[in-house]
Amino acid sequence: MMNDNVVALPDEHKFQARIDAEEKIEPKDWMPEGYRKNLIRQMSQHAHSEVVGEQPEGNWITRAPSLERKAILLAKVQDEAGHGLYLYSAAETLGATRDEMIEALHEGKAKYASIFNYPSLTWADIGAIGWLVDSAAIVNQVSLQNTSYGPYARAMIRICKEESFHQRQGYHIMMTLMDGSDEQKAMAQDAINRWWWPAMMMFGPHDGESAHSAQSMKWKIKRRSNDDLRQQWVDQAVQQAHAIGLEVPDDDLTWNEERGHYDFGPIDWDEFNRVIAGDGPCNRQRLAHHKKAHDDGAWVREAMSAYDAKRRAKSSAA
Amino acid sequence: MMNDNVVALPDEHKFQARIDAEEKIEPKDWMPEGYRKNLIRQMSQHAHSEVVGEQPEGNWITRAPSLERKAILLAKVQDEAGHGLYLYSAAETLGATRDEMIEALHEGKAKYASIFNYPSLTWADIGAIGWLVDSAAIVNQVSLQNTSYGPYARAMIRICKEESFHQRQGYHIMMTLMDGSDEQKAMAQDAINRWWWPAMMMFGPHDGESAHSAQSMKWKIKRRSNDDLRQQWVDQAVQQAHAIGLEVPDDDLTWNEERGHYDFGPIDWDEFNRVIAGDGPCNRQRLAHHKKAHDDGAWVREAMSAYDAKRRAKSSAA
Amino acid sequence: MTDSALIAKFAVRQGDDALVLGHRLSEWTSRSPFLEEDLALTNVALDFVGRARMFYQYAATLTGGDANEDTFAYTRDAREFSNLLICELPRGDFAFTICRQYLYDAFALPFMQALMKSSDQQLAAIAAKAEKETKYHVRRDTDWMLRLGDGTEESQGRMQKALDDLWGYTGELFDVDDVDRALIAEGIVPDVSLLRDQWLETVSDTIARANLELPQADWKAAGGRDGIHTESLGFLLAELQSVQRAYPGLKW
Amino acid sequence: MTDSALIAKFAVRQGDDALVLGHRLSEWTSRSPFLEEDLALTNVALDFVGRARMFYQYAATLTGGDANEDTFAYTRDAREFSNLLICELPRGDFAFTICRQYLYDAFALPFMQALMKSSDQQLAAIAAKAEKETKYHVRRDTDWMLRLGDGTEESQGRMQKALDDLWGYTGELFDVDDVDRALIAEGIVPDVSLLRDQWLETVSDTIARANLELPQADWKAAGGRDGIHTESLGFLLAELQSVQRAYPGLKW
Repeated sequence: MMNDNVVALPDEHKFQARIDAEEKIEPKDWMPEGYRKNLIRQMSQHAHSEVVGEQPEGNWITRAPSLERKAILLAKVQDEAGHGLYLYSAAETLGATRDEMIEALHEGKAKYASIFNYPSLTWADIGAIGWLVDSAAIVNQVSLQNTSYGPYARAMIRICKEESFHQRQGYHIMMTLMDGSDEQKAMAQDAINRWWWPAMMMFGPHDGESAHSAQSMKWKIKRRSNDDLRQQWVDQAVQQAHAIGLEVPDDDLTWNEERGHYDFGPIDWDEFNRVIAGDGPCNRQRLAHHKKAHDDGAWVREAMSAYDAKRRAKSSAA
Repeated sequence: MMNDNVVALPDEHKFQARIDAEEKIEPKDWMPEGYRKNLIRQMSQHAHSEVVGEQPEGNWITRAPSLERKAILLAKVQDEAGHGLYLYSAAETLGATRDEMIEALHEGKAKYASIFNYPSLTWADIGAIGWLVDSAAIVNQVSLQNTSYGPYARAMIRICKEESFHQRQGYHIMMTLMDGSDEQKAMAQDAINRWWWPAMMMFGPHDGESAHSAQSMKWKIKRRSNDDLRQQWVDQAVQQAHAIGLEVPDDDLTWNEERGHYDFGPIDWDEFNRVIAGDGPCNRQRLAHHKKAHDDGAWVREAMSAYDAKRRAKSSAA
Repeated sequence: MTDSALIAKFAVRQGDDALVLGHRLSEWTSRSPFLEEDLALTNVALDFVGRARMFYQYAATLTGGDANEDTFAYTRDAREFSNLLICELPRGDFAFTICRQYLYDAFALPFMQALMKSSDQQLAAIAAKAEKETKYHVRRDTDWMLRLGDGTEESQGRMQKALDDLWGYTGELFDVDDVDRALIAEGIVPDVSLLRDQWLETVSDTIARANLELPQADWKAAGGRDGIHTESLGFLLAELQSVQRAYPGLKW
Repeated sequence: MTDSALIAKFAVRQGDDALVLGHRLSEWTSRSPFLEEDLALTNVALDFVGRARMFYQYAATLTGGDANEDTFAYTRDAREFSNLLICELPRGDFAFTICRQYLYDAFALPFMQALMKSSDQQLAAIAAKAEKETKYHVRRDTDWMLRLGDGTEESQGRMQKALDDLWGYTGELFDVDDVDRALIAEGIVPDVSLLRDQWLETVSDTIARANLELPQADWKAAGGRDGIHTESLGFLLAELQSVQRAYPGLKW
């Protein structure tokens, strides 16, 4: 037992040295158990977010107000399912199975982006989600393109390419609404009013209060701090909002000449914690929806296994 | 065995004598087996018609274009469920159980009015059903108010009172549409185009070809012939149609001065037989819908029995 | 806001509750476990649609102009609807429908009784009619709670799940906002927050008699009065308003 | 009717088939048995929506005026929609969706191949794109037919029920009316009635390989081309058109 510890230490040093040298860690490389666990947590949470994120948007596919928007939205949601797949696969390289990850989701052990616990109530929400939520995701994901774990970094590169389309499409919906009737403008403003703060919260707690941050930064699972990423996003989103005549629902928002950044008001961390803990407007629906689809599909998955088993038996008998 | 027959004959004579004297037969009275069977068939078919008839109309409750119409339609469908109950109860006085009757329906052994195998596709169909279908039902039911079986006759009297409301409400929908926009007028005309002939068929085959007619007339289970009732209905419905500017979809329709009735074109008995046999547009949906509701409700009915059994056990223990 | 604008807002909220809950009930028509229940559920649906009409009609007279009962029902979108979330949740199975109805009606009874004392004659009159119906509804719901809670293992399981799923939506019944506060101050509407203890006592008693457990989780969903709904309301309204929206401005 | 009016009518029919079937497929998004299939079904839905757009766009250029692809999708009611009934049936379980898709795509493949030879260049071009997608769809559907037909007892039972429930809706695929006849005569569209034997052969073969039985009942439902639909289409359109109907005439 003692021996294990003694042996492990040089490995950890070597591992950290590789990280520090910006080398990519690959699935078969030695890695500390904490690194593996942390990565699985982070990647499966990211995968679940893509999958659960299908729900608020999928909610509007059948009601999209033009065929072009419908097609774009279908393609977007399809991309999200694809991103979920990349990420589950990347997490699987670390020994976690998809079944385990889904079970952890259903049991409430694994999280997903808390923003998807808010309802999409109007067509403008599809614009706001694409614009604000996807742009927040991109800011975060761009920083992860050079995360230390190879499969994760490569998944991020693929995902970022597609997300930037989504972000532009979302913004285009908002632009079109702001260029439309008074009702449409009001709809767009209402959407940013509701999605702005949840999007701000997507970057997580302040750096000092983030549970996993310090170690994750050291391991380069995370590359930039929550507050840093949030500031970058605010600076770009505020300008985009103003460019099309949207007001940002933050009375404290001011340009800080000295910092070269926007100052913004305090985030309601009580709400954040409440939603994370499961008490957001849609947490129950989201989980129940995912679980129902999974349960309803059990017979299909069983049939596939049975069919494969029959085929294998036949081909080995032949 | 022989004895039974010999004994039965005077009973049958006595029975027919009572019928001929317009006496009402009551549940505990002696009656021929054929009379009982025929009545159960006719009454359960009538009950099923009320119940299945909830479907094409229920289909529009959630979409009724005004709250007043929604309330009227809810009340109407509620009445129909009530009529179903009267009729099942009346049939039960003859020893048939509701479960048996429902089973016969699900197995396709018992019929229901074949007109409910047509889909209700627009709001105007709710007008057309109320006006044409309910008025056809009334013409038939009025004649049954003095049918020979007491419970049936009494059920008919209650039902007729309510149906006349329904008929007026349906006609009022049509009137309102014909008084409205071009689209509404077209919608009303389209509805009569589709419902006219199925309503004509509601009276059943021509007298010569009706399987049960002769004996039923003798037993006064039926009081007037199919063709007779149909003619009465046509005469009134044509005038009502013309009064609000609707065309009747029958090129052969002409007023016959001599007969004092409208002559009308030939009925498509092939279609009638096809729909009766189960191959109408909605036969499968109607039965599947009824069966699904029944199956989905099985646990509720079981829970009720279990609860009642527990209560009985408690009260007998006390 | 003027008093009459406040009262109109209150009346629309009540109308929305009744219309949306009535809609969910009416979805049972031809789909109930047996015919007597089909008739009963349709009848209760009709009561709620009738209640919606009374509240909307009153709101229409207060707001004036061209508004009538149908304006409220058919020309507002989900963000403008102000019903409580509990009223809009999809109908679920029969257990869910019964539990929702019981939890709501057990609130509606003391609420309508208190509203009968409103200094506003019209609200008091509507409440009096609703109260009569609600008495019958509560009796009916309670019977079902007992029968299904204390029926079979399956029915008990379904009822407990329904209760647990619904519980967090009951908190909103007792929320009071500025609109309410202004009207409460003038004796026009009752303070619903004061009705919670009585409701909880009644409900706890029924739940215990029904062999069910009072849900312990203290989550709470809210937002309906401000138009922050669940995603299900948009679909409900798409259906409810479809004919009116496709052919706007006509008489039917 | 002029040729171009007839062609427009044909194009709208094809657009309606694709839109309505695509809608039913899109209802699976986030509801599939597993993630790969969610992606696949969403992708197939997208193919059909894309197909609808091509046909509607062509119809819009033929009819002229203000019509565009959205005019056809969003401003007609159920009686004006001309899709085949098989396309509109509610999605049912996964077995129903797979069987419907297989039966339809197995028709669409020879149909699009024949339409590629149309003397109308635009129709031929749309058909060429649809044919490529359909090849992939049929391969995918066939795989599923085999896996679910020859999977477990439950999957086989569900598949057989789905086949039986769908069978009577396949006859309409091969119906020809006056619009078709006029266009067939000019070599603009293929005679679908001639495709039935080939279709039946392909389908029978797959059904046999999938360990399922060819339905024997010879009932037939039809009416879609004349706007005589099942009652489900009205609800589908209420949802599909809800935003456009609530806010008519705007850009989105």
